Amino acid sequence: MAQPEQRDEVEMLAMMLLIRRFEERASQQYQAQKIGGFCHLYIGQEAVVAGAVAATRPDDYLITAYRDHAHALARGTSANACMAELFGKVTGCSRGLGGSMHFFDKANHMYGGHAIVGAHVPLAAGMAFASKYRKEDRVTLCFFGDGAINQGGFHEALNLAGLFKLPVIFICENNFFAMGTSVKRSTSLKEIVDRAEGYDMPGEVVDGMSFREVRDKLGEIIASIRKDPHPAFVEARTYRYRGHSMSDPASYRTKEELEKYREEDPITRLRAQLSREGKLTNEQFDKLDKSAKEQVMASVKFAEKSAEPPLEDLYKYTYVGDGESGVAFEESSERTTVPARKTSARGTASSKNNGDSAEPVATRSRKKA
Amino acid sequence: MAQPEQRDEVEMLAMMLLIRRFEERASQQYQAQKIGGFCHLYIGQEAVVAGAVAATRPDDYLITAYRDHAHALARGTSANACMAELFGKVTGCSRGLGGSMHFFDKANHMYGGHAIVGAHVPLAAGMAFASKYRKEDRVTLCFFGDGAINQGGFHEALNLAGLFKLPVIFICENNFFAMGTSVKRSTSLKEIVDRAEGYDMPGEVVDGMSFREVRDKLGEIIASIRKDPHPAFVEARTYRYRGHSMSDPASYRTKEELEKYREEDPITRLRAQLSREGKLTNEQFDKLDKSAKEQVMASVKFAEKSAEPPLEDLYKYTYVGDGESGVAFEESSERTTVPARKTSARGTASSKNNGDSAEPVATRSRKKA
Amino acid sequence: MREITYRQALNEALAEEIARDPNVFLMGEEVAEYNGAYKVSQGLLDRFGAERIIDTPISENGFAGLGIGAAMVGLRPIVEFMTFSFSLVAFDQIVNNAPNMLTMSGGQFNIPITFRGPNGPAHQLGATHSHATECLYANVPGLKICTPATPRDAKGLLKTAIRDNNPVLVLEFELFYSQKGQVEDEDVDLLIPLGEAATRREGSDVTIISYAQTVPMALAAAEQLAGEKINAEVIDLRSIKPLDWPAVFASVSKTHRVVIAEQDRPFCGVGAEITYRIQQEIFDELDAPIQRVAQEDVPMPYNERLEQAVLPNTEKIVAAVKKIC
Amino acid sequence: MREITYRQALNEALAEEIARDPNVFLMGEEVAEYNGAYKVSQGLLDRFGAERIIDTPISENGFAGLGIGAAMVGLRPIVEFMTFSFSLVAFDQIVNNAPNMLTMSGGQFNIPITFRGPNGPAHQLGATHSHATECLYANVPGLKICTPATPRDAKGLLKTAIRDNNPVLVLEFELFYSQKGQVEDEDVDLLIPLGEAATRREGSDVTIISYAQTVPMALAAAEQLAGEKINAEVIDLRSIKPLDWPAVFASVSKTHRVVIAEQDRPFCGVGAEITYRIQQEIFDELDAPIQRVAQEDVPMPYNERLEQAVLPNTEKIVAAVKKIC
Ligand SMILES: Cc1ncc(C[n+]2csc(CCOP(=O)(O)OP(=O)(O)O)c2C)c(N)n1
Ligand SMILES: Cc1ncc(C[n+]2csc(CCOP(=O)(O)OP(=O)(O)O)c2C)c(N)n1
Ligand SMILES: [Mg+2]
Ligand SMILES: [Mg+2]
Repeated sequence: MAQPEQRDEVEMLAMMLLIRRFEERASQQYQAQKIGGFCHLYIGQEAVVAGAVAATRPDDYLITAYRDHAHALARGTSANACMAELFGKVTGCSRGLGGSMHFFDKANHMYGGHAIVGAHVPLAAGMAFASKYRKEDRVTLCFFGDGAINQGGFHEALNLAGLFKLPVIFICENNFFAMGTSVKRSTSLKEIVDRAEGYDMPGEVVDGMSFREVRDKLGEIIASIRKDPHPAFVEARTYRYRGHSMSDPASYRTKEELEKYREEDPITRLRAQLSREGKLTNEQFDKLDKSAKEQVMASVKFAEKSAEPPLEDLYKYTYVGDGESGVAFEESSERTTVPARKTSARGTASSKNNGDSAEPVATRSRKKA
Repeated sequence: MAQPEQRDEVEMLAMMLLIRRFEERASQQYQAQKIGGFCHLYIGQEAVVAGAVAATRPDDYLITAYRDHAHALARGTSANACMAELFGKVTGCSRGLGGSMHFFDKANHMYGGHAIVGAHVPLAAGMAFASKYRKEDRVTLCFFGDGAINQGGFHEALNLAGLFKLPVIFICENNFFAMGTSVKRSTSLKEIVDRAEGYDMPGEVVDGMSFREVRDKLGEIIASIRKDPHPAFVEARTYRYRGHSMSDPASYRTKEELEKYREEDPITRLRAQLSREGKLTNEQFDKLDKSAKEQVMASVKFAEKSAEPPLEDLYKYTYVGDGESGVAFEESSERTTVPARKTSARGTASSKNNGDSAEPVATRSRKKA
Repeated sequence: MREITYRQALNEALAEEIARDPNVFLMGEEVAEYNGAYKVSQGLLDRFGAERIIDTPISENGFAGLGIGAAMVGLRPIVEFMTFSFSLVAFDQIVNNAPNMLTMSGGQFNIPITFRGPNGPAHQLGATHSHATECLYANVPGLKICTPATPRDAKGLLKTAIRDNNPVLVLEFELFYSQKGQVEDEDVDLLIPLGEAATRREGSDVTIISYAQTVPMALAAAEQLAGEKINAEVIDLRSIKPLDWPAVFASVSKTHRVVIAEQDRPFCGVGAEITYRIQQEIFDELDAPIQRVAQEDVPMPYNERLEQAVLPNTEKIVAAVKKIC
Repeated sequence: MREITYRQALNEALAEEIARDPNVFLMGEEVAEYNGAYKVSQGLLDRFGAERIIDTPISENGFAGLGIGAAMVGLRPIVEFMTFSFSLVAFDQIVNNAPNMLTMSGGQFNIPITFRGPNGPAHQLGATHSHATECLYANVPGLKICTPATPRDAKGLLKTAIRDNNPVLVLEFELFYSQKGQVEDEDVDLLIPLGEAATRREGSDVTIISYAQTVPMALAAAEQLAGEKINAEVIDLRSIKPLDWPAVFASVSKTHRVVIAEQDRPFCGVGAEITYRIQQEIFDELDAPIQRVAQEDVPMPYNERLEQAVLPNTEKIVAAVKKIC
């Protein structure tokens, strides 16, 4: 597989910065009680989703658990739409009905935001099943935590994926804790990646603090899957700097452990690599960071100004009517710009079946009716 | 571990004959519409349960799926109580309320007969948990089919057993089919036994058509577990001669395949071994077989003569009252004799904590109240 | 019109919809090579091939979820549960993922999936295999539920369910599979709307509300009552959600007396809901308390006589009617 | 008596029963080292050790089943669900194994297990995390269900549940955990029987039937109505199964008007069941249709205003009362 171009890396660094700044601001807004419910931050894990998204086409399917802000942002959902969702506003990516744990963005192929641990893993198998059924070369990326692998649904989905040779990558974001339970207290496995063996799929460990390693390893796997559909398993070792959710002081971990990981900070690391290679000056970095901060600040304003969903929305989304189907969220015109993720034509992307052209026949024809 | 004495082997051969004759008669009675619901026969698999039971103490816990007649018989439930259960009579081992798929016999430590595929595997973990909690050296035997390993509950239970080091043996009776689905169409594993690895427990394949191999391998595992509690996984390769249930013509298999397995018939094999070793004459064998047939014939008469459960029983078993707990089935005085399974003092059975002396404190004191 | 079995009617519905729309496929345990545990999918593998008629391992939670995921990206899966008693291991998928997705995504993801298979007590299958799940699923907003009682409804409701853009449960009944009834010829595209009840017998003295298993019982009860000069109207709900309230209210406003014959368990069952709605909407039309005939509130016993005592039947319906007429 | 929180009351109940009976143990996600996701089990690990306060992986189906298996052989597990929304992945264990075992075994195996944890919508947790499960479980024969609304009931009902020889669900409420109330001193062995409702306020004009979340709403509604010369009686059911029918019938026979304030979803919910039973048993006592105030029948939205619109509240109860008074 061709190496992604340099521009992509700077863009992805910008993306990681946007995620970091977004989460910091979300934390602050949560404390200011502008955000309700549960709120799980991704700070520290940015290289995983950024690396993965850098290795995929925009039309590949992506699905994740409840720690999902970053996955939406990385997919191209605007900070505005994300922050507005946290605020429960109608301009949010789930129209204010989903909340922090249930981000969706159909147009950007972000299939949620799922809050029952493990329960979205079968959904990912289904999305991959659909690609194979339609003979598309899309890949499905399914993210989940180290705590999810002990759920029955995970096992069933991996067995089905192995058996049916589905084009799906199961990406375990191993941050070593499920709430306060460390991996060694939750699984009888020696290493999480060993789970792959039992399902007839290749397994890889990647350093989830390294953008480049995640991107490159996933790039290889994706190339292989596009050629000949099969599932794969990736254990990305990473760390969340914050507590499990906003209400968790994380007293089950030591300061030293956290400090150790902070030294490997994914943003600092990629920045250093790019500087060393002469691809990024300090000035340029500061500009990126400033832009990220501005976008996030603007997103708070946007969210504040946005309207609540109207009361009629209560009944609007329980059922779709005859001849209707789900309608993709369309962002308001006030959308601020996210660093545009350019997708190169690299990989084995077939021109016939990528992008939205593969929308299901029935749904389309029904829309017209 | 000491080799079981010769007498045991003849007894266990008698037991296997009893199972075989019982199932043949059950089949006939089902066709005569004396038996309702579903009915799954064990013919061909006798060496698995017989070998396992020969290696265990009577107070070890045993639990299985819906193909359970043999497991009850092997545990010492009388043919009368088993046949009466199939007839739905009050003298049945579940008082006529359970039926073919739900045989229970508390006094003989037979914990069911469970008909939701995979759902009893967590129960087995719980029984083993209780032994360990009470510091008993009991082992739990959990039988299930090759089809059950793809259920989420199976995965969760094995992970818990591995993590908590529970004294339980998961015995997969691999008869190569789950209804009409062959193993290679149901699991992504190359070999079922490989599943063990992912749960930090030893795995063994045994020839499920060989009584001695099953007994000896299980004997070793049990000795190891009694010394230091841990789970284990056994794949017993066997074959069911009949269809999945009485309504299945089993047209998904070839006559040749069936004939191949019939040549390894577990009863014929053990008989031949014993004859060869001068431990069993043809005459003795015929006597055993005659006795088995007579017991089974008598059990049909017993079941026919027995009363239906009274209508009041409908409401009797939805809840137990305050101060009550479940009451073990007591067989009618008309019980015919099953070859008494003598348990030698072999193994590491501690005299302090075996047998019924370990009944829970609370339940006992409450019974008195 | 011609006479075919309920099984054949379902089989035709599956075949027609799979033929009509390339996004429709059938998945479940033993649906393909075995031709269905109850032979509902007989011949479909031969006709449509292994890409569209798909055998699964015993992993209800997994393949129900797989179906929902496939539906998120535009396929229209039909997922067979060998019986709905086994759907309980997939409960979270059916209750959390399928019906919530549309709301949670702010309207972006509808889930056009059909879950089908036999539901409710059949004959001596015991406590684990006899669950009537309609009231459990009816509690969940976002699901639709229908319960065909005739071959014609089996075909027409299943076809409609498959074309519906929401998750629909088609709850069949095992002991109906071999029963025959009149169904339109094969060239008719038979679609019966969800949410329309059918009046199976007109009457003036009492309304017997029934569905699925209890429809023939209600009709037999009405015949018996006719001999005693009680003229019963029999309604077959056909759909539990949406439920045809106008039809129910119209009948009750005529008869002023109601017996509900339901096949599920009573506590928080379908009969309870219908009672609430009737008394709430047309309180003054009621001349007597609504009676329900449901299962006894006990786990299902295996013994045949006891099982019969648990189940609703014609005699119990007759007795309930006589209590108020 | 002294004032303690609902959380503290639950904590004391757990501690007392674990101390009292060596067969009792507590198991669940984060119950031990983390001291409970909602701190209900605070301090128990320190006091009783890791053999009796047991952290599990995220495997609800597995550890619910493990608990049931342990109960089959005489232990008395307390299984915590972090919330009952997560019990849906363990639904089959709770519905098939726990309550059926006694019948299926012909009376040999009772299952003395307690499932507990917060139930129902809390605050802006969205559709997956807001399930009110009481009506789903109440449909299942063999289960018992209680819903403490005060610290005193939390302690007394939980202790009784743990000693019960049947499977009992103790459905708590997250937003009550920090609320305070009067509870007997620690040396009192406080046992409140399952199946006994409490009259929280006497009245003569209308009976408001409430439980769990809706009890304070019902009381506030009664206060408000008192200002308008409507004297409401407020019943707190405390147990959903067994339900205290005599208390309900006695109150309704006095007031002749009923509003049911329930926190679950309406269709086949608890209110539907209560309505059926009231009209069936004391039809002539009813002077007006029974009104229910339940959730709107939609998946729970995240937005706070919309969530409030879905939930029952004091104003809705007042409005329902005024409709019939
Ligand atoms: C079925 C279920 N059980 C429990 C929870 C509560 N819960 C939410 S997140 C979480 C920990 C998950 O940890 P992990 O999978 O490692 O993901 P991480 O939070 O580390 O990203 C738990 C227990 C839930 N949401 N769903
Ligand atoms: C959850 C669930 N799904 C489906 C079934 C229907 N069913 C009963 S037995 C069976 C096959 C099981 O095969 P296996 O585990 O290999 O056991 P065997 O019959 O070979 O002994 C199936 C699909 C069930 N009882 N429970
Ligand atoms: Mg984690
Ligand atoms: Mg098998």
